[in-house]
Amino acid sequence: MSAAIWRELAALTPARIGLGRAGSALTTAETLRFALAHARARDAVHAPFAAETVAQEISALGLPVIEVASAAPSRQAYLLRPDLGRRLDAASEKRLATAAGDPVDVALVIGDGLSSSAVHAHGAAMVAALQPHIVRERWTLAPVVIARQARVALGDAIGDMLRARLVVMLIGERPGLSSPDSLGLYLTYAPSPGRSDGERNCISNIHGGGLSAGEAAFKAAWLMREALARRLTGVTLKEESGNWLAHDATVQLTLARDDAG
Amino acid sequence: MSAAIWRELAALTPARIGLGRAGSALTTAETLRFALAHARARDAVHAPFAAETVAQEISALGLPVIEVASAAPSRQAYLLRPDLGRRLDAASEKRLATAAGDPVDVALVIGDGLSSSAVHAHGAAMVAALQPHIVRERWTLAPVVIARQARVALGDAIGDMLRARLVVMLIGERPGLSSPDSLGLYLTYAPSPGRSDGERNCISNIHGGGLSAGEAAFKAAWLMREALARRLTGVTLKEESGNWLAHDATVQLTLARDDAG
Amino acid sequence: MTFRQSIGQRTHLFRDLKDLMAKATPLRSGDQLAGIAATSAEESIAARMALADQPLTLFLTEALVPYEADDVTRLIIDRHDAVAFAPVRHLTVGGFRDFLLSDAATTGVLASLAPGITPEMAAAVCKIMRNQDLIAVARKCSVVTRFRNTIGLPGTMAVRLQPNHPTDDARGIAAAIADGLLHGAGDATIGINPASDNLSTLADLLKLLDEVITRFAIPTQGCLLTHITSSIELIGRGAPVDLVFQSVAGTQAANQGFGITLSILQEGLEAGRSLKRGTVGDNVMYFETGQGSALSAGAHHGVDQQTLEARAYAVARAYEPLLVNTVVGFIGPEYLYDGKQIIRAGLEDHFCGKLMGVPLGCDICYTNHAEADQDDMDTLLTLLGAAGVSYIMGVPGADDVMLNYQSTSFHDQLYIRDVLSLKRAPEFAGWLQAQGITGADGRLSARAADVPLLAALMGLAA
Amino acid sequence: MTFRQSIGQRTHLFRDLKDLMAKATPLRSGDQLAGIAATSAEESIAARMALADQPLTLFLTEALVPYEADDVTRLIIDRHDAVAFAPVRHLTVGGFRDFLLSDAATTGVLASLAPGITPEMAAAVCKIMRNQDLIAVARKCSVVTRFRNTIGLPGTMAVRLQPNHPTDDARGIAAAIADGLLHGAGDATIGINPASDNLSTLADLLKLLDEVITRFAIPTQGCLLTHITSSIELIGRGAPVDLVFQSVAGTQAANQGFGITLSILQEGLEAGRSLKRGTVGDNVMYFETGQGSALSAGAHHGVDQQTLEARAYAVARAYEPLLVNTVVGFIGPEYLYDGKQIIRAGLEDHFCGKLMGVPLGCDICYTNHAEADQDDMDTLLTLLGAAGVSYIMGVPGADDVMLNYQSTSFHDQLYIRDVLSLKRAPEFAGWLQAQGITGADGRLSARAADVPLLAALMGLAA
Ligand code: B12
Ligand code: B12
Repeated sequence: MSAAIWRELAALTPARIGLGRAGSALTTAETLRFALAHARARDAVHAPFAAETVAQEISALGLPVIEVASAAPSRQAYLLRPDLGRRLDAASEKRLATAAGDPVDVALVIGDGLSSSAVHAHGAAMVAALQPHIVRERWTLAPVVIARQARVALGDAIGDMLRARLVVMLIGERPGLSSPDSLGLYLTYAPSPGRSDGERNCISNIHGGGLSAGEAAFKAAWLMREALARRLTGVTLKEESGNWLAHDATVQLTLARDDAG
Repeated sequence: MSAAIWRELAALTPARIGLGRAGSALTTAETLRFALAHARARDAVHAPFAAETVAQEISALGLPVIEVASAAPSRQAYLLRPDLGRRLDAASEKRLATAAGDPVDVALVIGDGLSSSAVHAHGAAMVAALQPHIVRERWTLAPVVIARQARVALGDAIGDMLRARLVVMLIGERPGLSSPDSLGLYLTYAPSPGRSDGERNCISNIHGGGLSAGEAAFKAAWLMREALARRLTGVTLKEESGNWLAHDATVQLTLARDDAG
Repeated sequence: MTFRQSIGQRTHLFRDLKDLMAKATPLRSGDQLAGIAATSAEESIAARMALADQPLTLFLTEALVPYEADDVTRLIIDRHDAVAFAPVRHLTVGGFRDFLLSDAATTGVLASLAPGITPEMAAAVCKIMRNQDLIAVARKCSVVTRFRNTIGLPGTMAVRLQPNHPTDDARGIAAAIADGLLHGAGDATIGINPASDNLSTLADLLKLLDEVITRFAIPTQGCLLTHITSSIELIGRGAPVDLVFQSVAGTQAANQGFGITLSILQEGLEAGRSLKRGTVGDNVMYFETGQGSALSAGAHHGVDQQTLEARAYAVARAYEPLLVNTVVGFIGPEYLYDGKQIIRAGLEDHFCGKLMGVPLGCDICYTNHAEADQDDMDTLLTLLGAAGVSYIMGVPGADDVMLNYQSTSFHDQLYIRDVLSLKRAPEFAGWLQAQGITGADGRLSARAADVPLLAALMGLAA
Repeated sequence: MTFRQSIGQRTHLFRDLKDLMAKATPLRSGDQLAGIAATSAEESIAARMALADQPLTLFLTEALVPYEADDVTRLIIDRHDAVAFAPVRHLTVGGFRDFLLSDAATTGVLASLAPGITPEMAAAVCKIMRNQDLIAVARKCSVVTRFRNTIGLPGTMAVRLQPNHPTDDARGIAAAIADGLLHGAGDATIGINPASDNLSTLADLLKLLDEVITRFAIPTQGCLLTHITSSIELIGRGAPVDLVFQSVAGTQAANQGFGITLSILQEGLEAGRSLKRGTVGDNVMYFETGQGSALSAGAHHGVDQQTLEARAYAVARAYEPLLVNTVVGFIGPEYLYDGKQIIRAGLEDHFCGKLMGVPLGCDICYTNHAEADQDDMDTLLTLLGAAGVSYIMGVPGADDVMLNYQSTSFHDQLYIRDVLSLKRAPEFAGWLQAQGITGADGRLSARAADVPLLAALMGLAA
């Protein structure tokens, strides 16, 4: 009976439950399964970022794109020098200065972060899922920025240069054994270098086994609207998008359309 | 009383005895003394080898010198690739081929090994201490070879090329915390690549706190004579130079002369 | 104030006390990243020698982070217990190490000393201690705390059951809780990191925890590791909060980066206590820390990360926590590069916390971008077990599927219990035995997987 | 015979069993030097997966070093105990791991299994075990040996007192022996590595050892770690030899490089036993080993160094030794690069030895050209203490002034005894207490340094 129960329970979570034991230890089979996952997750950290492909996907959504890079010259430097990953390199600064136009509501940034595979898998889908909300709320948008060797705080510099009221950073979270392709979304109101993490909001675990792009976009849109209305992000802004769903007809409409599309 | 006893006992050995305790642990003072010695011994491993200076010192003893190098291109390669430290590089092979003359009794080699400071401190002194024995025994000598990035077994190739019946390798032992400049002496009869360590003899710990050059030369000379007489070195040859001292008048003479000089 | 140390011909100069402290720290990537690490092995030893000669009282007069600019410094200095400090007041840092290792420093003596030890003193002596010293002294320290059970009794080690899920799915979380309980894990707390920040999701999770704990009368406490402001808000809304969680760091600016102040922490403490949900004690706070967080927030003031970590324990100490743990290898290789640095940091953190009288546990962990693996975790687990760590994490299969890192598993805690004869919190141990999950010896009973509890828990996960 | 393992799209191919074994080994510099290591993390895991599926019986039919060419292989195969092996005969390598960790594998079961375990089986299962597995299983193994005291009883750990001197000065050596005894070290043996090879020097040192041991009636044994042929010669000349020492390796060719053969070892055993100097047993042999020695002698046959090390234990086992220890970090970074590799190798060696029924101790050590330090040694010491290591080294201040490397100190053994409650060999413990060196609890008495023994020992050193 017990084995059947555990099969059932295990289906409820990607977590490694009901593994069985060899004495107090993990069984050989599970030990090796774990070791293999570890070998692969380590590879994911170093997988190259196909920025061009992502740029094409975004262009295909009808959005202009700018590619930038942080000041971290290599993956090794990126890993050991997060300060460099939070600054733009000189060429990128110039490019953004040229691209900057009138002030906008929102700048979307897609950064490789610690998992380029997360961005490959969910970056464009996430932007696509945000589009109907952006249209509905009539937010003005800067060109979508695709950033190499990026940390979350790189969005501050980008949003600042693009004169955006709010920056939304989509970034690869560090790869886990079971979810090597998890995307994070960070919102920062009035972005400018020096913002602290307490002044941001976060939606995390966007991937196959986590939040879907649609769900994440829904939460993000709620946060974006509140951020722009209250003129802040951070710990004083708590996500309560559930209320929204119950009360706001136009949102229900957007969602219905989104599900259909 | 106890402290006085331990001062007395400690004077009998360079070993770290009578250290005292903090609970079961070493005292802070001793812990730090140890850590400093470790930092310095690590430096000794990487100290550059002043081969030219040693060559000059040997020349000053009236002996011809050849400088060679092993196939290990760097200190890092030397440490991780002992196989390279046992082979000559191509240029050195040529130089030795040119230098080789008629068969000789003995080839002396001085190699940096793991402690160039050992060679700087005791290399030339050791050759000088061997000289009277060589003269007394009328052994013919190849040019003295000075070898960079050398392992013990590099002597096999050198002795072979120089057509020596016996090779005597003076080499820096790995540096210890208390004796970073300890020299080892290895004897191999009929040297040629492929000799095993079981086919050599060794005299070790030649340094200030260990064997003096004179003592080491005395033991070495005994082993050299036996090796050339019995046509072997290795585990079947046991050093018993003590008997020699008691029975051989010419050796007593050499020693007396040596002490005077 | 500058410091000098002569070694042979050379004299090493240190600009100020924080320079001396940083250079005396065993090498780690975070201090290199901050540009404050020693540049040679000899310089580091010289710094340790000079540091060993400084009087402990220096740390009471020479602040590493200015008193005026930093409320953590003010907390440390203003709350320093001079009476508790008196017995070691005359010592240098080096003499303090010798004292701590001596037989005179008994469990009782160390406990009464704790309020007199500032984080800087703990950090300083830590820097001149070897791994074995950190273990030998920490295991003499005893810090006991209580909520619904008793954490930290000698010979015990508790486990936080960590049943995270990437979408906070209640059934998935319940399934992981069931697995953990049946492995005898969960006495420190059943503590969920919610993926979401959504208040109604959080309220649902709190209800789930409360239901599991009360329905099965488990002598343990639940916790949601969300931002403290959310917990305060939820308490206000009547949610069943046992422990109030927050990440804390060692400087005011770093805490600001986390979106907290000391008064918010005080508010959290009072809100938690107002519910009076503890049965055997009222330690209601749970804090997490970790070397590197201040530097990561650009709030390190040029102070080395190990010292700042100890300062985070001074913050924690002020709120009488039930649990405090370093999440030692959590952030990444930019602060602790490899297994060796993670192991050393884990021992340091545990030692400093215990010496300061804080109930220190450890999330023994690493990320996939660091140079570490399960072998390193086994090593650190064994060392911390020997050092008497208060508690560790229990994550299904060691793989946290939401936070994306590897910690210790339900199996790992069984391993260390076997090897070092470590017991659970007594109330929880009694409950496990009554449920038939463990035998009288505390080992899992062969049929643990078939106990009635499982069927009942299945209901929750249905 | 080739081996394949598919992982997703990719299939990894392994040329033969020794290729599979080498690739399955956790990374170390020696296997990289030999050009036989896995080239990626995934390849290594693939090899472990394929290896886990192999039947244990494969190692009885597929020799890694050819039977015809190697007397160690012949020793292993010819002396294999099929009856002892029967209970695990049906298992794969992976199944063997599960069995070893299970509660069914009790101390008694493991002891009766030992003669049926070949070194290759031990090495294979070792490669798929984590550090914690190596500790958990080793601590269940019990190997007890006797000469003038009893080594290896559960809950005990012995210490070899290692009083080396760069010129073999008798007084210097006696002073170090005094220091060691007063620290409660020396039950495994008082064992001198003589710097010299000179037979009369060696005879003098043997007399010194004999005098110390008999004059003070110490229930322990002396040993001169010289070449076995010298010991045989000295026994012939009537010198008082307790233990006969030799370094051994895992292939015939490597042993040849050491200047020995199996029949010389047999001769040594018989010579040692002929003196009948043991009082409670006749285990007269002492062997040292260490990963990398075969490769260093160019005698590794393309087999990985961990497997060859286990084969050295098969050599040792044949001569019923009192003591066998790996000198784990002794040779240098070309075989074990850093602290991490040394720690792993130490645990592997101890596990394999114990599983094979060999009384394994460990010289926990490193050289100054390796990337390691005292913290790594503290770590390995604590892990091996938990694993139940039979004995460790006691070197004054951890610094061997003749062999030029760092081992464990008299203090280190006190540390681990305190932390893990490890006792000494009972006969020796009784003697220490009678001398007033330790109290009834086995801890050094405060006035240990003033005991009458010291004055007497002073005489020897005068
Ligand atoms: C690493 C990490 C941290 C580290 C960050 C330091 C660092 N240098 O990386 C530390 C330990 C300090 C940390 C702290 C906290 N974190 Co955090 N953290 C993560 C984690 C595990 C990985 C993040 C990642 O991969 N980022 C991608 C890389 C490329 O970004 P980066 O630029 O290198 O790193 C930045 C971000 O990680 C960011 N960050 C990290 N955590 C958080 C949390 C919030 C709310 C925000 C806005 C930003 C933020 O800070 C870093 C430095 O700028 C995620 C889980 C996940 N699966 O993503 C949780 C996660 C993002 N954190 C979370 C939380 C709740 C917190 C805390 C608020 C906990 C608390 N109660 O105090 C604190 C405070 C954060 C703050 N406001 O400053 C939640 C967010 C939930 C939500 N939806 O809002 C997550 C999803 C995990 C969880 N569910 O508990 N965290
Ligand atoms: C490292 C070492 C070893 C290693 C060598 C492997 C290696 N790759 O380095 C191992 C552990 C295998 C070893 C084994 C033995 N060693 Co040893 N070893 C040393 C040590 C500590 C350092 C040597 C050194 O720094 N060499 C310099 C570097 C640059 O040389 P290398 O080319 O890298 O390494 C070669 C030499 O070290 C040589 N070697 C090492 N030991 C011995 C011993 C003898 C007798 C010979 C001829 C050569 C030899 O073998 C290496 C490979 O070719 C010395 C002590 C010291 N202070 O020097 C003792 C030392 C040289 N060894 C000694 C002994 C007795 C032995 C053994 C005979 C012990 C035994 N009973 O079996 C064995 C067998 C040696 C042999 N015949 O093959 C004695 C020699 C005494 C004497 N005067 O003859 C010494 C002085 C230590 C001691 N007093 O116990 N040894």
